[in-house]
Amino acid sequence: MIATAPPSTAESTRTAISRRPFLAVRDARKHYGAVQALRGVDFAIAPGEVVGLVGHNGAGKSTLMNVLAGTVQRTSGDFSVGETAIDAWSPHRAQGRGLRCVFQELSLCGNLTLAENTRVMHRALRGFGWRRRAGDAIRRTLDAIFPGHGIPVGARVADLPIGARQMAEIARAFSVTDEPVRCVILDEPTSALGHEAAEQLLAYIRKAASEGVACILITHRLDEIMAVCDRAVVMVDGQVTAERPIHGLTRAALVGLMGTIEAQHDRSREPTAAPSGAALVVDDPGRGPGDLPIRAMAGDIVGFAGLDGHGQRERLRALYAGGRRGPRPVAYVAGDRGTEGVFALWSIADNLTIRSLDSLRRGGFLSPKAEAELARTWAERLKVKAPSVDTPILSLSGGNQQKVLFARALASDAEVIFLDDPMRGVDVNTKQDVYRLIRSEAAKGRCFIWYTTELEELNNCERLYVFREGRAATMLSGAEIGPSRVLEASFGGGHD
Amino acid sequence: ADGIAKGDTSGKTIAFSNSYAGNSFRQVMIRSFEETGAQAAKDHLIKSTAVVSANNSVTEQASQIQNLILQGYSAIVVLAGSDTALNGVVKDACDAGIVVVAFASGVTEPCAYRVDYDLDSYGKAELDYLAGRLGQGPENLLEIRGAAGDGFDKRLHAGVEKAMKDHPTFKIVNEVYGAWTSTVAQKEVSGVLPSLPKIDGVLTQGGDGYGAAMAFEGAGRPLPIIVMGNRQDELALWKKQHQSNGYETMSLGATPSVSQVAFWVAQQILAGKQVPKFVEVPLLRIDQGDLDAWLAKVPEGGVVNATYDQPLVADIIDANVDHKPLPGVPAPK
Amino acid sequence: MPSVRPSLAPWTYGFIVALAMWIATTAYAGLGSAGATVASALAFGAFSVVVGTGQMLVVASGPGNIDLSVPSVLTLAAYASMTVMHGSDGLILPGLAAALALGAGAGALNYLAITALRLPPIIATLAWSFVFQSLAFNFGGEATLKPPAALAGFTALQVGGLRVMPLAVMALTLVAALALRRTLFGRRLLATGQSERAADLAGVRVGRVRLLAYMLCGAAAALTGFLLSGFTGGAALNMGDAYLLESIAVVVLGGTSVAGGQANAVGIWGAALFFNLMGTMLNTFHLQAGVRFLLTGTLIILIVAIVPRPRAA
Amino acid sequence: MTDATTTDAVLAARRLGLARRPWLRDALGVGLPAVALAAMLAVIMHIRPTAMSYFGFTLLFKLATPLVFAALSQMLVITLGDIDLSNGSFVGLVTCVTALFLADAPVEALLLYVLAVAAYAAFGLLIHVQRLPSIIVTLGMSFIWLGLAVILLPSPGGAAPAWLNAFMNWRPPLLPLPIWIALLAALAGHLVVTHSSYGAVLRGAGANPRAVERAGWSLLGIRAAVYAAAGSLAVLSGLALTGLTTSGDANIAPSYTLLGVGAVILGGGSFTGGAVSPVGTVVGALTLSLAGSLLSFLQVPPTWQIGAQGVILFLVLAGRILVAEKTP
Ligand SMILES: Nc1ncnc2c1ncn2[C@@H]1O[C@H](COP(=O)(O)OP(=O)(O)OP(=O)(O)O)[C@@H](O)[C@H]1O
Ligand SMILES: Nc1ncnc2c1ncn2[C@@H]1O[C@H](COP(=O)(O)OP(=O)(O)OP(=O)(O)O)[C@@H](O)[C@H]1O
Ligand SMILES: [Mg+2]
Ligand SMILES: [Mg+2]
Repeated sequence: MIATAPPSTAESTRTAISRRPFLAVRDARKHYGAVQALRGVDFAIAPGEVVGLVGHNGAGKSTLMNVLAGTVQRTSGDFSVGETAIDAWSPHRAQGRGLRCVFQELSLCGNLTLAENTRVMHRALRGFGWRRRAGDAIRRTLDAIFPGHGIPVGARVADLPIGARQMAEIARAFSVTDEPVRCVILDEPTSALGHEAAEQLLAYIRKAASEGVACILITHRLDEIMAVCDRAVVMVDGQVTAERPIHGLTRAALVGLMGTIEAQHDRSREPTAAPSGAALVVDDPGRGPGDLPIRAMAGDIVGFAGLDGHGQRERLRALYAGGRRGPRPVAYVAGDRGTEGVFALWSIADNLTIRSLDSLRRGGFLSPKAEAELARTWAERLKVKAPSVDTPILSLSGGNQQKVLFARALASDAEVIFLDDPMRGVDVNTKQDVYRLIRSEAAKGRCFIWYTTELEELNNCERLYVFREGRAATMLSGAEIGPSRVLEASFGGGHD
Repeated sequence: ADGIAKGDTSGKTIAFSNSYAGNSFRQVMIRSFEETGAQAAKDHLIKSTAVVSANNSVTEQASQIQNLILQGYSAIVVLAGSDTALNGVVKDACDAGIVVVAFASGVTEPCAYRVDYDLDSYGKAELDYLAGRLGQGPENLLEIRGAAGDGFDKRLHAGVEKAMKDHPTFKIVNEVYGAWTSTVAQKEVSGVLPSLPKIDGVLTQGGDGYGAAMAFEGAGRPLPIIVMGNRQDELALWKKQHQSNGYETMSLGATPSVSQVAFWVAQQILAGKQVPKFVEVPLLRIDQGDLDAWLAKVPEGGVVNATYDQPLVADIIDANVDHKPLPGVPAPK
Repeated sequence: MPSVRPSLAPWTYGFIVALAMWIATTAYAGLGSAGATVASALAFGAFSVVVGTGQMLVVASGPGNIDLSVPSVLTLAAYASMTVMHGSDGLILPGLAAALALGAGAGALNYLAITALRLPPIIATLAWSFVFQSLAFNFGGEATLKPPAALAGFTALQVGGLRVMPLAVMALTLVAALALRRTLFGRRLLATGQSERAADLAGVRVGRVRLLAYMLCGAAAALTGFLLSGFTGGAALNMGDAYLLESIAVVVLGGTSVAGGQANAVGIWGAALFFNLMGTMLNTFHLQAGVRFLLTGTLIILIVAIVPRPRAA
Repeated sequence: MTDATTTDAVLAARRLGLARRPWLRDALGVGLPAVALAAMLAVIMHIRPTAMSYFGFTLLFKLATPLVFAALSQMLVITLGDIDLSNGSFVGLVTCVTALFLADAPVEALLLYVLAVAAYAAFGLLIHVQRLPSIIVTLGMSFIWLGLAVILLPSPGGAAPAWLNAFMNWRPPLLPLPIWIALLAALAGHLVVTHSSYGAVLRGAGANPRAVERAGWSLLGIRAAVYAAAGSLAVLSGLALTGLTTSGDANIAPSYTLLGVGAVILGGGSFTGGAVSPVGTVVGALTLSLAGSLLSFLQVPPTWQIGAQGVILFLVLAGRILVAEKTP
């Protein structure tokens, strides 16, 4: 599946710290008030080296990268780039040294074209003919990383699907005008990429490394680390706890270093014959030829798969909209936490109960007692890590915020729950907790319609619709479900 | 002094550019103009009239006047939202051969005819009346002004300041801005009243007397002599107070029908009458003796109005030419 | 969590500054004026509070939401209710009902223009305000329509030296505060204001919520018009003009976020008292008109600048 | 595997087709107000055929010139996702300064302009550093400008320098002066905001300030520069207005604030930040300026005139259904 071969033994020994590091931090610390995001981190990367950075949610990976990229000022610690000790650092200076960063959240301007976004990063792109030069620069890089990408450089970013945006942002980080690129930090770059694009990226990272560009790759997809990195750095709670060359390291050992034991990867559910008398809770006829009707019973877990952006989310939204008009209560768990999930000004309790307010009224008014009770019950059941349910939601880590969103849906009276790729960027442990919960809720008679871009999650489903070009093209069930069948169906080889 | 000019104006058109229509005074003013215009058209004294109101925006009024020029009106009657800001367009209109009559406003462009009150006499009349009632002892006055930065307010206030020189014992203990609006005046006066000593008289600019009275009432203070401004509610309050405790005051103010004066002045200019560049119009004054007669005539909640017909306006013009006393508006029988 | 800096809630600043102005005014004018000054500020502040409470609901319903038609709805409703009541005490309730219905209808029209024509609220409500104003002109704009004696009596009623109407408006403020915290509508409004998409996906009918916010805002403006014409002796065409900027300013200074999703009903009182007492103070100090404007602007900016903002994202 | 990339490409291309094409959206953004403008002109020409002349156009659009500058000034502020409620009173202040000083004490006048623009930029900085809502800060600013203007010039008066009057009444060849100015302003705005490389950064900063900051730009500097530029355009507006009216008046232009906002919106802009069109804004300003005075041609009964303005506003904006995103 992974196209790039792991680096050879010789290579990885060669890239050990024997060379002068391109950049190095010693005892870097970062405090946010009382929160210690970094507690004395040592980190270095040599030219041409690819370092994989792994760790649970909130471990401090993004913070470390922000410190390196100049977008966050470290509280203390030494920092040097090349030979020079760095005192004050900023994105502008970082770029001057050839250091680029692809951030975890999208950092393109939606109202600008790709060429214009490229201009925003490159000071040299100005004066006469800048637009053409910017377009050329980004097109060249896009072609090099994602051959056959088909993204027009004159397109406005907001008009592009999310996968294309991610590609554009990656390409922008690698694009060259006056300064050569020396080091690129990629913070979860593949979370919105399809498999094909992800592999193209990994291949390109190797190629860039062979040309002397250092790369730092942060991802929760450990296979990617195994495939492309020379060295893995493990962070736990703001500290680097382990550093290992990839050669000779197994995936299980890496997971072990992160302090978690990965659950087994067998099929979690056997296809069960729908219990007779189970109600049909979702019944969507499909949109014309080539589009399968989508049906689900109470107790079903139905998956939506396929390459990102092939109409899964639109269909999910349509089903949800239809469900809201129907007789059965429905709920929706958004994957894009920031803009579609959390209510940023509210506490955990307020966020959790918003979907269940109807049942929390006593004498016409919401009962604070009933609210707190419901919130506590579900926060405990999902093991939300917080001092109390009155904690502001934004002070939770992303994974814990996601749990609150799950709790919102599960605490409600919904019989059908729509999951919109909700595990993006969530760490392995949390995922396993949530999978278990979903299965147990389904056993109690709830129906889940689950769109996901992570193939391993599909193991939880008993039936799967694979989407292609806006239509539910293939249905897989039971033992048919497996990565190869899904990929095949995604690319159009699966049926007919 | 040659009376009504009889030149043929049956083909002429007169437009009225009004700066603001958002209070009842202006609404009556517009209707007065329209009625006179319609009657005059019926009598073949002019061809037609038009009214355009800007929404309290000088720039909008200016561009509306530009359009009136373009439409080729013979005369434009202007109630200007600013004393000077319309000078540019007024000049454009004059250059296009249009007769411009600015009324109830201090337009400074010399090519325009002005029909206006003598605002010095406004302040003088108020203070003279108060002096007559209060004597020349030390008395506390409250002045309610219009809006800051407004030309009418400035000219009237200048009149008050001038007249104050003749009454050195009077003291204006505070001034507030009432925007010629009862509700605003009530609020502003209510706010400062607690900090003020006993008030003996209130100087007003019209539209604000009733609100001032409500403020005194609300504060539980005795009603000082508030110079009223010809609104029905003011006159009714005055009458009620008079009946219960012998309260007396006077009422002074512009009439909405000053638009009719401007209309006839414009018509007379078109008809060939020699008209001075400044035509003074008398203020309408109501004293205790005429109160009942006027109150009977003014509609509930409305403004005291009078009719200015063509002969009366010709008389007014002649009086201005001859520097004679202006013909007053007689109290209704 | 050890919160080191003890900081006051944003909405308290209006009260504090209002208090400071009250003290300054009293120091200048003598102790005897203190009671009357605050009574007058309460009486007039009450109207700003009613308009402001409605505006608050609209502002809280999301970024960019604002109702500029408040002054003309206020005026139009005052005319409509005075016409219905025709000076008769027996018709006060129908008059109130007419005003509220008209206000709610105006709010619905505002919302309709915003969604149907996809206009920013600031433009849609401005355009409607022109239309409403025109309607008021035709409703009898040539005269002030007089209120029934009982309505005028109620708005000026004092019991034991205390005015009743500000107390009634305070009760209304408490109702609004309670509604924001403890009713479905309040919760859903604040959810919608924070993120319309998140609210929609959390099962909130965002369209209905915003419609209701605009209708309540219209109704609040109408109620103000109704009460104000009782208090000031009638419905007049320009009675609403003063409430345009003030309704927005009291909402923002009262601790409601213009970014939406967060509202404070009690703080409006602080801001309304601040505005009235500031006017009184500047008048009392006999300052020249230009200086009054200058200080007004400076004070508004100073207050927003020193108030700590709620942290959003 | 290459199969997959082609699918991706095909899909991306198809989505682009479905999502409204950017150039089409841009064209509509400018086209709609232009259509509204043309329709209004047609009404006027129908009523008064002589209006279709050099003289006619001069009169029709004379007062639009200051509004064009005021609207462009508002547009810059809206580009950053802010709103400027002080625009109109600032123009009023500029007319007072101009009428009082420019003729006799040009150096002092220039100094005052520079100070005023610096103050504008300083308020922009305040908004940025303290993260204040621009709507309330600019509301406060509007009182400050008005207060300063009233202190300077307690009632309307003063006189514009003769050269300024002469320039505003100048009759250039080919097209009337207001049209020339509008064309030049639209062109300059397009070159700077839409076309230049710094304009791209500016629009990006309005839409996603974090992204622009991460790319190494100083948002502080951008905001200060934008507010300073907005102040400078407002100064131009005040100069043009003084030239037309020949005098200063503190209360002359409060309506420019909302008219400017309307022109930006009508020109296809939105409050989301970064989404504005200078050409559209200029056309929008001409349209709204004409809409306010169209009434004088239409013979609308006086009591309905202001209502008719509301209706005209709705009519000219109705085309937004075609271009605007669903959310406000
Ligand atoms: N603004 C904040 N104020 C106070 N504490 C915060 C804040 N943001 C985060 N925290 C603290 O940091 C911890 C992790 O938050 P963070 O957002 O960094 O998670 P994360 O590492 O991005 O995790 P995920 O991968 O789940 O998104 C939380 O437990 C919380 O206590
Ligand atoms: N702006 C902030 N304010 C307060 N705390 C913060 C802030 N940003 C990060 N933190 C804290 O720093 C810690 C590290 O966060 P960081 O985002 O670096 O984690 P991460 O390892 O990148 O997690 P993830 O895998 O979810 O991306 C978190 O626990 C969080 O609480
Ligand atoms: Mg991270
Ligand atoms: Mg994170």
